[in-house]
Amino acid sequence: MSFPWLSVMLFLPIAGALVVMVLPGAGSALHKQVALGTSLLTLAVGVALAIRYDSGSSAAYQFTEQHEWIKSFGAHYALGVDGVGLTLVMLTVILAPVVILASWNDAEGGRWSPKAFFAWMLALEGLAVGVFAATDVFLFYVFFEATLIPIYFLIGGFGGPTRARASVKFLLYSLAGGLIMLASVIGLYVESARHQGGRASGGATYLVTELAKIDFGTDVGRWLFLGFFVAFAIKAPMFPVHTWLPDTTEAATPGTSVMLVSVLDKIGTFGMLRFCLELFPEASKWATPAVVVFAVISIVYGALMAIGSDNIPRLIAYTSVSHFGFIVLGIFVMNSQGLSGANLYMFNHGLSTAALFLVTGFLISRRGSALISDFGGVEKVAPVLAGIFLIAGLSSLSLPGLSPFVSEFLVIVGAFSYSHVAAAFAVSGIVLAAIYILFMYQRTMTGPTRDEVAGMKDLGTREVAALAPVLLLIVILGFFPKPLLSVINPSVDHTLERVQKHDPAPEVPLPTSTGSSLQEGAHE
Amino acid sequence: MSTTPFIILSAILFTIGAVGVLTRRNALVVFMCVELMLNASNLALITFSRANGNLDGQIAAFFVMVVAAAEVVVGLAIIMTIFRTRRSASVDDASLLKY
Amino acid sequence: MKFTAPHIEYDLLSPILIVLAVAVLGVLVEAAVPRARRYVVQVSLSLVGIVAALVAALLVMSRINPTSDKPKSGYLAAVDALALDGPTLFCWVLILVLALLGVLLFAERRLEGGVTAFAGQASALPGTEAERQASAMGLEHTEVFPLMMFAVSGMLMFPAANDLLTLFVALEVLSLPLYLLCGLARRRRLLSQEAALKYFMLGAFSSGFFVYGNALVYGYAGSMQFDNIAFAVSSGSGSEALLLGGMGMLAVGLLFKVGAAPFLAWTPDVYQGAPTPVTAFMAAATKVAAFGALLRLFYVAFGGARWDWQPMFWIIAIATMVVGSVLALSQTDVKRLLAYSSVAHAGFLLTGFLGARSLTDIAPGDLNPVQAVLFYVTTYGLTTMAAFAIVSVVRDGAGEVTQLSRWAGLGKESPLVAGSFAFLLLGMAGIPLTSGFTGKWAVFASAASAGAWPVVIVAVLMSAIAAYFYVKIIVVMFFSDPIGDGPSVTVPSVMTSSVIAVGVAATFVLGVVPGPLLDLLGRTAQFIR
Amino acid sequence: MVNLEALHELPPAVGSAPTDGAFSLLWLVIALPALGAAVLLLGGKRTDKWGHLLATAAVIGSFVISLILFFSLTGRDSGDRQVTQHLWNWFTTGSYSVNFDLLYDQLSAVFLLLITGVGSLIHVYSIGYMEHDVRRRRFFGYLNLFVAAMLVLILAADYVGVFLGWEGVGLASYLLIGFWQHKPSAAAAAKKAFVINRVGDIGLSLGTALIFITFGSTSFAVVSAGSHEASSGALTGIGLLLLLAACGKSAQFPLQSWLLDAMEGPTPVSALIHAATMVTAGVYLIVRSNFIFSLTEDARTAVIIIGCITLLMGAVIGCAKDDIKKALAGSTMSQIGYMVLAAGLGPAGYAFAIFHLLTHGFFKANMFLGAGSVMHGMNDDVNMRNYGALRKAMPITFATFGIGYLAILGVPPFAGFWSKDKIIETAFADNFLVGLCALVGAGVTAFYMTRLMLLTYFGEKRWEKDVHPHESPKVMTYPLIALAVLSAFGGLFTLNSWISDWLAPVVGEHGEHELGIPAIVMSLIILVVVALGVAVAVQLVGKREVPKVAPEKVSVFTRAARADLYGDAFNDEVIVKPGVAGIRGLAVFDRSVVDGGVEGLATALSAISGRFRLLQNGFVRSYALALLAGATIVIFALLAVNFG
Repeated sequence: MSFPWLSVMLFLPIAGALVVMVLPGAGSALHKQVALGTSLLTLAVGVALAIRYDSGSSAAYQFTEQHEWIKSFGAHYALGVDGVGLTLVMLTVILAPVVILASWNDAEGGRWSPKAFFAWMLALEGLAVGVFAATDVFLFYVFFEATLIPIYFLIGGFGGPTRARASVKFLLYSLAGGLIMLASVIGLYVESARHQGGRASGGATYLVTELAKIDFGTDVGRWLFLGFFVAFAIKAPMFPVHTWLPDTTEAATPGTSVMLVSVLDKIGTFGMLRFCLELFPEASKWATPAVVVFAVISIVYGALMAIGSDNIPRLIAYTSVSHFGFIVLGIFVMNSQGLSGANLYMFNHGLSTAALFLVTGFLISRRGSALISDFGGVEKVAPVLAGIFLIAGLSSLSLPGLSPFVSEFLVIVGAFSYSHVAAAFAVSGIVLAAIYILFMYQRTMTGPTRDEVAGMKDLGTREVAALAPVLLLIVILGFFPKPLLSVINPSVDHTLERVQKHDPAPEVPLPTSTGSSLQEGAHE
Repeated sequence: MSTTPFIILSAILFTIGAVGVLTRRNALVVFMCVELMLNASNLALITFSRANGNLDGQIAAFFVMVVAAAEVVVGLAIIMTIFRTRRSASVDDASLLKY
Repeated sequence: MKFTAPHIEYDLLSPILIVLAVAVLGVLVEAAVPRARRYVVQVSLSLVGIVAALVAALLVMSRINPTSDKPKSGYLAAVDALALDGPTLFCWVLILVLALLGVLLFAERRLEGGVTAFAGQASALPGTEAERQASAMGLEHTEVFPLMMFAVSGMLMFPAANDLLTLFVALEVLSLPLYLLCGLARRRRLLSQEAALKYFMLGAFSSGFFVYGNALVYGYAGSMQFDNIAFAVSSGSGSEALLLGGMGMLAVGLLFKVGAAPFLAWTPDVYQGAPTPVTAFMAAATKVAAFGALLRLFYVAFGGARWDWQPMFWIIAIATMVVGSVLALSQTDVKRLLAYSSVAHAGFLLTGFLGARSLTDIAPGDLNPVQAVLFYVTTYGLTTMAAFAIVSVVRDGAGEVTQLSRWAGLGKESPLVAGSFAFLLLGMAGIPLTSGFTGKWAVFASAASAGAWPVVIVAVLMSAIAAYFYVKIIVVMFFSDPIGDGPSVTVPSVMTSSVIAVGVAATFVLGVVPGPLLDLLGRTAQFIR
Repeated sequence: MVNLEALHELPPAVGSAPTDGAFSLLWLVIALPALGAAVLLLGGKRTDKWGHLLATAAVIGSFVISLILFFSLTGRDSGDRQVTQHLWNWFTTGSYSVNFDLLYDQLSAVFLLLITGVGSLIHVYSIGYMEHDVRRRRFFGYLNLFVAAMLVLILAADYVGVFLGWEGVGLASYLLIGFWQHKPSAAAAAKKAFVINRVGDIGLSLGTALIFITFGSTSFAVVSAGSHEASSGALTGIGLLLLLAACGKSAQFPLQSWLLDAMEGPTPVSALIHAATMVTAGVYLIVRSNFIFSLTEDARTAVIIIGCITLLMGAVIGCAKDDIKKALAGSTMSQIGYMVLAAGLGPAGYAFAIFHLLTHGFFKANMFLGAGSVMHGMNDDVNMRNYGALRKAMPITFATFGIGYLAILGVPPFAGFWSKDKIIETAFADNFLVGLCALVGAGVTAFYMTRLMLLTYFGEKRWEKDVHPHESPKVMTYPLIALAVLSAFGGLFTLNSWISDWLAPVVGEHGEHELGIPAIVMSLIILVVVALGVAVAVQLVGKREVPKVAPEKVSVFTRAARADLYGDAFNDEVIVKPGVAGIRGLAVFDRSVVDGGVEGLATALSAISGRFRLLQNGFVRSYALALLAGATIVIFALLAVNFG
């Protein structure tokens, strides 16, 4: 039993949350420092974890921990990460301190004391780590639902005027999805109990590794798949179950939105990979055409809605709908370009959206309005803010040289080899992206400076400090995504193996001797 | 001799009781109708006890009577309090709790 | 003809006997002890009695050593009238625990400023001089304690009953005292009396059906013993019509107690009108007893006729869940809302009850329906108890505040109370890391294992709807601002507080480490035949 | 189907000898300006004082390196004049791997010189031109960024690498067009440019995808090696997609409309990006992909058609503009049309396309800077109707501009003559109609350029008051002179067809095209047409009084030309307006249908609930009724199940 890395990353923030909660006072600097410290400590553990991760190993999961939890349910406390899990865990622990630092003063004027805000934030971080690290379906489900509570109180407690409604809408949407998934989770139990014959330990089990061995048969598999997929589609969110997202981001604080969109929504796409494809390969292939259609619709629809919206957080929410369309597309075209692209996309979208939400958050809090039409000519008074805004925006429209490009390009390539038509529609997203980002930038930042923003202060040190690491990552990973891909690729291969798909061979067979550079690349 | 007529009678009594509960307003009458239902059951019990040739049914009947008596005690107490506060024994008057 | 004195296993029946003895003593106390000291005597008497009964119950349980892998199936006592097996003993322990908490709620005196929540003088007319004097003199009905003890004894007998007659007697013994208790509220006495009347009328009516069902089944099987009935059913002798008719009528009687559709009409009115401590006790303990009995009757006696009654219960379960969840949506009174939610929970319990399948289909490791239902009823009982306890502490000048809208801003007023209530609500909604989730999982899984997929789907959808009104309460408490001067939380004495604490703790613990309890049930939840 | 004559002589493959010696400096060419940009943009105010110098130094630095590289390349024998520098592996998934490789061969060498050379001159020029702008440092940062990106574009050895540079220059152009952000028109123009370029990028990304599907890689080496094995369908598809990309970047029909608005940017930007370098990237892409285009007749035909249309459109638009920069922009469109046309002619034309690209780079940059210097003297007034008789006021500008004028007209021996003639000849050789377009284009070019000259430098003063034209400072005129020299002698490149031979290893031997008539006659015909154009211009413009405001009563053609041949109008009517309407509708749909559906469900439920709770009417007898009914149903259900 080696050192329980993941458990530490899971419980450290939660412990921190309790500490913040019991500390006296209503949210002095001390609370914030403790919160920041905890998240940084978690990040440190995460970095150590990432360094120790062996991308070469053939094991399905690493840093595994497994203890029997509820015998009669076949539930285990089982943690472990593969490439995908690792990247998302890292995303979580990277963004948490950023968000805490960025939201330093956002919690004032909230409904409750700021310390509640930071406590919930930390709790959320811990639970999110749990979701991505769980290798037991039951445990995953538990975390999946548990994450709703902190975010629910974060929205309802610290958001804008419509927060109460938004929080309820968010919770009910997610709960509905979750409960549909519960039906499938229970179905898994029944099935695994039925197929327990071969297993030595009597009774059902929820371990992904064990469940993956079961052949559910066509119909059962498809029903169970649907249960999971619907939940994840709501979470992601995909058209037509996306409407909760804009309402939520409109009401929530930027920090909350970041945790929600950049981290929690990834559970949806992560789940599709980890559970839909892993457990129900046959059903996944059966559903692919429909899913691809919905993904493409989401891409275009989200982008169009983004162009149409005047409220900045809503706009960003819709862009995410579009981006999640890309991710889902990449996952379900089921070839190594698409899958790697999608995995990479999850991480990169996390970064770029975080940057966008935070910087616009600063902008909005300065002006006291979230309407694009209330701004104009900000660039003149706040050049740094404008510059960062532009970079974040460009990363969101996946400009080459910034990290999202590689992922989006790979997804498009993957989609193209799945279906030319799908790719053709999807690629229209890149034009629309240019429109919604630059339109927003043009109307807020350029033109004559409006009086309302004339006195606006440029970003302060804290704010820049919060954003700098994210932007740095965006640029570095834009040119050198290898660290991520090297951990992602093995799990992609595993998935492909699982769904028994092979990349289509190129029309012209690859030359073996020519293109030495290519060979070099492959060997690195 | 056949038991059927007795069963049918008991069924009729039971139905009368049930319908009485539904149709009568006066709490006491309603209550009597319930008693009627219980006694219909007693009749059935005794009949079957006779048919089956064991005493369980008859013993049961005694128990039912006892229980019925106990019920009367409790019931009348409750009805009394209601009557004293409302000056009426109509069950329809007690309809504050609704929806 | 000569009678042989029946042999009674006093040691095995000690829990019931103790409780009964305490009840009788309680009556004597009323007669003998001067009014000033009755409260103390009664409370301590009942507490001691219940604890003693609890210990006795645990001792009995230890005799079938449940911790071992292959526990004894149990004993038949009092000439086979009572079956003391795993389920019975578990119900006993659970009921006694709930009763203990109930006594604590009954005995709460600080909320009403030095008197209990029960009428000073039930005979005094509401709003008259007599009543004012009664309350001025600080009178209070300490008879509630013996009454409760009687009810508890009935509840102990109910799940243990091994023949129809015992079942009937137990039913009445547990019901009659409750009818009275419902009418003894100190405030809003008109409502309270009305609740009592309705409960009594409908209860009597339903017991009429029960007895008649009794008669019919007796006619069919020629005996009231469950095992004989089971034998008759399996051998298929006798007229089906009698069996089915009887089965239906017995079901009516039991489902009435459970509060399942379409026999739930009394639930909201009675829960709302009754004194909150009584509601709490009733809602929690009655369900335990009733489901214990329901399981035994239909699994042991009518197990062979499963294919006859399962379809009916499918419909009833679905109807109950739908009615409970949907009607709760538009409720504006907390107690009433909780009543409807308890109906919904009855529906979920019935879902688990549908997991009935022949023992050969249940592999050793598997979840069996009895285990699932008993686990759920445990979680539900403790959570509900605490929830109603919290309702009883939110008050203003005129007593408890039960309009939902008046709870606005409670989260700011007293975060602790509101927080624990929110937690309990999340538990009822079935959010993971609360007992509500593990319980739901258990009953759904049990139903699914028996192939009752349509019911499971409905159950899932209804839980989603149910979540809506639980969340609505949380929104009111935390995210909306108080209207006028919001309600204040009267700090209760240690008694109510401890009830709340226990409930919250149980909700959390059973949500995080349900394993031990489930395993215990898994080993012992076998009916003796 | 694959064109047969191409199969005989397969296009040359891109080899990849690893770098050594001087060539290992290759990466530095990009790194210097990139570093400069980074320092200037991140450094903030601190770098205000010396920023522009650093930037200029950086570009000159990479120019020097380019020269070294160029000569060491000429040092080699024409066989192995292709070197690849492998920097690092960008990303690898499955069998697909993309590297940061730099390909330095004859083609990129030429471009390297053009970009760094002209780039340096324009940097120097800008020092003077932007002197009074408070954000000059930022301007130079953007310029450096552009140079770096452009170098990536032409040095990349992989289509994805090209994509990187492609978008990089797009970004730089966006930033520079919108440099004066406080001007809404500028911001709008910048956005328009970027968005329309993105439309082109659809072509590039899908093209790259298709290339990957077809060849399993996107590196020039692999693709060029395998291209002749690919199916003609795939090749045509790739060709057309790449053409779409080229249209976007090079402002070719139908994606031309952004270029004219792009003139909102500072003049040096127009000179560097929107005349000399970036806009020619499309031509580069086509020529670089010769191993694709040579094998697909259909795609090439499309290229030729696009080229013809654009060269005429541009020319016509150029005729009607009074804004000196827009007139020049129209001319740029038209000239790039020539290049595209040439590139479309296949192996016969690649070399000339590149050649014309070079010369055009010289003389058009020269003229733009000239225009800039004029505006500098005229308080940034761009309306030629307010010019006139400037030849005395600013002689150097006039002289250099004049040389550029002669060059673009194609008057021997100036640079334009050599490049343009070759294209027109080849065009005639390929197809008479195409040749005719090219020829007419030449005539029109002569007309509008003459018009521009006359309006600006001749005739009498039409200056606004308090405008005192003066010659620009040396820092601006020296670059002009340099470029003028290049425009004059740029033709030398083609001395005994050096350029063709030089590029041959990359783009293939330029197949002998036999013309019906001897070349010299052809040249004469062209000259006659040009002379005609000049004459007409002199008649219509030179001999008449020039009205201060553009006359309203003009022919429908003029009006159309003034409206950029309704390019924007078309976009507005067909794309923008319907798009806006559609999005509005979609918003409603999202609110009322998608969201409304769910919310409706909730409200419906509460309504049902509100209705049915009334059944709980409080009367105990109705409860009893319910109970009885229930009981009856239960019992009958039971009986029904078994006896039914």
